[in-house]
Amino acid sequence: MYILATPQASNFVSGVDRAFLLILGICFVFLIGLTLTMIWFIYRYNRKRHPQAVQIKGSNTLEIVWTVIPTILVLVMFYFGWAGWKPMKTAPEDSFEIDVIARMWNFTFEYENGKKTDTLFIPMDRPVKLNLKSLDVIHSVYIPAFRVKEDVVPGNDKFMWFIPEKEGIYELFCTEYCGLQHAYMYNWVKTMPQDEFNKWYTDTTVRAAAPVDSPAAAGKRIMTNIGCFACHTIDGNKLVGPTFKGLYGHEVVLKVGGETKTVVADEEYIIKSILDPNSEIVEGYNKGLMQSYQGQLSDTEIDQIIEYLKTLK
Amino acid sequence: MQHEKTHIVPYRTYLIILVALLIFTLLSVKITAIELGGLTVAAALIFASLKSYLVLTYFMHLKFDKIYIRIMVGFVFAVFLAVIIITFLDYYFR
Amino acid sequence: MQASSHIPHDVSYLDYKGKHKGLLAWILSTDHKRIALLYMFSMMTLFLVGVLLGLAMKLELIAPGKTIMGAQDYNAVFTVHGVIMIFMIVVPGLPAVFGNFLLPIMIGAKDVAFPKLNLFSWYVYIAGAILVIISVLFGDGSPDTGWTFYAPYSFKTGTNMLPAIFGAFVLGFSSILTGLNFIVTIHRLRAPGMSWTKMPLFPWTIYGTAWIQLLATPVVGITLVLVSLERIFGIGVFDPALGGDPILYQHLFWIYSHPAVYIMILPAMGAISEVIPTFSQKHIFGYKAIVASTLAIAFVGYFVWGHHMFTSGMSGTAQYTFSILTFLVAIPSAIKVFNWISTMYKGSISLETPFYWAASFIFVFMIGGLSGLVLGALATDVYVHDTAFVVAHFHFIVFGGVGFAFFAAIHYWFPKMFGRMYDTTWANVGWIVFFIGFLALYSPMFYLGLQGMPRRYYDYLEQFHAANILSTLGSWVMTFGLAIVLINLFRSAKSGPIAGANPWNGKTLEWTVPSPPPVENFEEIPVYGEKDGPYEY
Amino acid sequence: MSQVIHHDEHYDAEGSKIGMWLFIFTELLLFGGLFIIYSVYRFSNQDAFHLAAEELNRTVGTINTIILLVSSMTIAMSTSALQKKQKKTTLALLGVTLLLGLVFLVNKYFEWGTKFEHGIFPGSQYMLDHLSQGEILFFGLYFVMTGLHALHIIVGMVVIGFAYAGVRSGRVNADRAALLENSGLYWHLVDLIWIFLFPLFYLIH
Ligand code: HEA
Ligand code: HEA
Ligand code: HEC
Ligand code: CUA
Ligand SMILES: [Cu+2]
Repeated sequence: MYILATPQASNFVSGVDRAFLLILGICFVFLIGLTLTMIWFIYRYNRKRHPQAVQIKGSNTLEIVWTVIPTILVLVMFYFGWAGWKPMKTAPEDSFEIDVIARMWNFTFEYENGKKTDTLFIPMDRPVKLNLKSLDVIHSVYIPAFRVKEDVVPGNDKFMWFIPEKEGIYELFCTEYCGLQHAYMYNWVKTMPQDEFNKWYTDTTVRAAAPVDSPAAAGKRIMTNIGCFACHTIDGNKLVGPTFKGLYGHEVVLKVGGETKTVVADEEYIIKSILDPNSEIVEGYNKGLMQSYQGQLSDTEIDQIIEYLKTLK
Repeated sequence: MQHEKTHIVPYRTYLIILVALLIFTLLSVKITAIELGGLTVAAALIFASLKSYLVLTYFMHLKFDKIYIRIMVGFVFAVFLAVIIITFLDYYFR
Repeated sequence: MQASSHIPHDVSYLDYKGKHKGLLAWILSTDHKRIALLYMFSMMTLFLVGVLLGLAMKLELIAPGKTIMGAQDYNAVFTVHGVIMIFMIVVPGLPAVFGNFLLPIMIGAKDVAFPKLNLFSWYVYIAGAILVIISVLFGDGSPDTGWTFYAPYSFKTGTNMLPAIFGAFVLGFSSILTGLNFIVTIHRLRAPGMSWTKMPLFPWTIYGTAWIQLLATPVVGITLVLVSLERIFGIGVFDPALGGDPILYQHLFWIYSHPAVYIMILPAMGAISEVIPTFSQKHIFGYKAIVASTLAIAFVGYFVWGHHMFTSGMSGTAQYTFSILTFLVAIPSAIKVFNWISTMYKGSISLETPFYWAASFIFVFMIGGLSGLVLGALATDVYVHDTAFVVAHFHFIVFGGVGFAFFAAIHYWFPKMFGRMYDTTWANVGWIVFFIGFLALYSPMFYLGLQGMPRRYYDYLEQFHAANILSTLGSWVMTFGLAIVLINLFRSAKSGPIAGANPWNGKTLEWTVPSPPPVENFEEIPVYGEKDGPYEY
Repeated sequence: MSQVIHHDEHYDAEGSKIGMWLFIFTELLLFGGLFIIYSVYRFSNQDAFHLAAEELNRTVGTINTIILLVSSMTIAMSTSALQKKQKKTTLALLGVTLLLGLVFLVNKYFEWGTKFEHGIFPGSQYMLDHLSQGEILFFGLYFVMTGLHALHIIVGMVVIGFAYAGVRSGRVNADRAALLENSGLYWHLVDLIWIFLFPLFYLIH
């Protein structure tokens, strides 16, 4: 049944869609039935046709009937809702595990062999388990085609799982409001047949792709991929964080534990800003928004970023 | 209805209640000083409930008030208790 | 208790000249009817702001990409829209306006139990509103957390949150005081002979609502205080970095905010329960069942908050307990709907404007409520949680429910409040335009939600475009309808034809006093006999 | 004829008593929210809470409990005294209550003071560096809950102050005792909350 206009691509689809069908079905019956009854009464007992009302104060039988029947119906609805949801709670032991790192405002997917991507590549027809970690605020992973959704809560590691059943490319949204770029926090899920997936998974050349002519250009690419521009601009505008325009080599006013101090933004400072952003806060900005990129960026990558920042005069 | 007879509680009653409250307080201090494990919390809370019962009924005059005020108080405590229990359905089973 | 007074009984509350003149005569008056109008006009003003923000959002969403504002502004707009609409309009809405105006009259009292406290609540309300406005206009940007203020974002964002949070706290305080006042009024000031089972249904719903206001609001109050302390000192209660649990914040927030949705809807249901018998000229069907369902909603509604958190990572036990409780709380609403429709059976229905609003209320309320069932079931909620489907659900039920009931009520009691009649033709035209616009505006959101469009999205993918266009067009039609309705009411309040004391042949007590009512409502406090009752036609 | 408004100040003792009770309910739930938080965190940080509670001084806590209990009795007695038309005794009892409230606050002041000296206060660097997360939570709650309670003591004292003035001027008398009774109710509420705060913070090691 095509109740939902989204593709049906996981093992949960049948349970969820059955619940939808049943609940929506009952709802429509009641909605249409009651509305028609009401319209009929309004027509039939209009003052013109029925000038004298008949006083009826109530009926215990009816009250019982229309308490009991809806109660039974809602219990049925509850059951189907429960039945469709129950399997989502326990992932099979042999699941293929992937870490999902959510931060403002992107997801990174980390595979056991160290691969990192911003699109979720998954093999078909085997259980996939996503371990959800958030570095800052609450996010939520939502893949409509799989009928799954789970919040990513900082300090509270959770998971979600599913068996992809159809090849294709699907959306993955962040559905928990998480600030400025919440609406842009979506990625793609690509399901592939097992052998194709294996090929992709074992291919380590992908990450070193695209030959880059200068370190600065490499820096820019890295920053785009890892999502720095969600918070920083290069055109002088203030977003969540300070702009990078003219940052390098200029003075910055910092707040450290209630005191202000002025430093020059040199390489050391920028490295510190990236790896330990919350120890010193730029005046006028908030603590806790930018998270450390320790372990996510290699030293060469940081050097390349600095080279790029130097070009932003 | 203006001049319903108001019940005047004798000073003695209040004194007795105070003594009872003090005894409970000291008891709860003593009993929690012993190592009872999980029971410590229970013991402390039981004494606190006893004390609050005394304060409510005597100091706050519930004993002499109309029944519906007592029902309301009971109702509020029950609602609060239910809320705690339901919250713990989450934390206890996590 | 009802000592004779020195106020003449032929002067209406509108014309009465007391110690003060002009505006002062209003903002210093402790007359419940004047306070009701104070609330009404302050709410209207705020409401128009909220509507404009709503329209701005819809305009932004007419096409993907940037249309009229940036993402930061959009986030601020839906936050302020939500805060205004929830905390300033629909939570206090019907109780503060119609509860204040009519509760004392309907139970045969001269005023509420604590008139000064009543006026004070209004000032508190205004103070809260001003605080929120301050947070919007000053500081480093308007609040951008959504009306739910979820931790930890709400203490990480750099925007001006403190006044907004404090404003919501103050508004809650006003709500508590109003509730307290109403409960005491109902307990102490019912006319002699008016036993609990002879009290009209609107006061009954006010009673249920007042209890929720009293018992739920403090919880959100303390939660908001904690968020502020978190922002100022970093005490750690909700901060995962310090060991706090952000999900606990959600528990506490919804412990209030779910019952709050019943604060909104109960008085609306009460108003509908008055309108339908009057225009059917028939005794309400199942009086006792309706009363019982009111109390059941108020009571059970306290224990279902977790259905807003099905994907937050609660334990499975909590999830299905909340799901089942959610379904149980739907039953009393169903009972009400059945009784309303049965009241029409063999009635003698006159199709006046309030009845149109009431009938369309039942329709949109059913849609909103039935979509609530989709949200209450686990499997389906996991899919539609935080999508446009939820937005559609609550606009249908909050705004469809409360808004339609508000308009039913204002047309119904308009002659009583202002002593004049509105223009029926324009009122009906306004209704139909509004109704059509409403359906066009919010129905597409159900579809969008089923397609998987998340809420609070400033921008969206191309596949969501068509439905969004329809929705935006709907918002224009509806606003047009709203304008007709409001302008008609304003004009009629000034210059409509004079209305009699009882234009609809209603049987509740407010129709026994002149329109507009005199300052102290009753010359002589009415006495209910054995045979008297609110719906004896 | 002058239309001077004259809302005949109808006096309804029972009405204002219900009003006061309803207000007490909201206060109970206000603290109720905090008790929920406390119990959840206690549940998930058992050991840290035990450890942190060692920091608190039982003796001071016990003394403060006794002070509040006694003051609760004196204000309860003052109502009886008023009904017996013993104005002097009433005033004396109220005076004692106020005094005890003050002593409570002074104790609290010194108690908090020593914590601050040890570097324990909300948001302190010391706590971040030396205490575990559970302990930080404990002290966060400790300051919020006892702080809010102290605030209620202050409000209660102001209300009692009004009652005192009323009794003195005779506006509050045996026939119109509502103000006194209500301030008493409020004071007992403050006591009631302390009855639970005390074991939860000081006793459960
Ligand atoms: C006036 C306000 C109001 C009311 C009355 C309701 C009523 C109900 N609500 Fe709604 N709700 C909101 C306002 C309201 N809601 C708001 C504002 C939100 C979003 C908050 C946010 O996240 O920002 C929300 C969100 C919300 C959610 C969370 C969704 C999510 O975020 O994932 C859920 C889940 O269970 C829910 C369920 C229900 C149910 C079951 C009812 C029931 O009470 C409905 C009962 C009514 C009926 C059932 C219809 C009438 C009966 C019949 C026609 C007879 C036939 C009936 C049967 C067979 C049972 N609501
Ligand atoms: C009462 C509640 C109420 C009302 C009336 C409205 C009115 C409107 N709302 Fe909304 N809305 C909310 C409550 C309400 N809203 C809430 C709580 C949210 C969630 C915020 C969040 O995510 O944090 C939201 C979010 C929300 C969104 C989703 C944002 C997103 O997720 O991206 C959108 C999108 O278009 C929207 C649109 C509109 C429009 C176009 C109108 C209006 O233009 C419609 C115009 C209104 C009328 C024509 C008249 C209605 C009359 C009455 C209610 C009675 C008046 C009473 C008195 C004057 C006393 N609203
Ligand atoms: C979630 C938003 C966010 C993201 C993503 C983010 N930052 Fe930041 N950044 C901030 C904020 C806020 C500040 C200012 C507060 C501070 O100093 O920590 C900041 C400060 C900085 C500074 C110091 C700037 C100055 O003017 O002194 C540098 C350098 C920096 N960030 C680099 C980066 C790099 C490189 C990345 C990506 C790898 C990045 N940021 C990603 C929010 C972010
Ligand atoms: Cu991340 Cu929304
Ligand atoms: Cu809810």
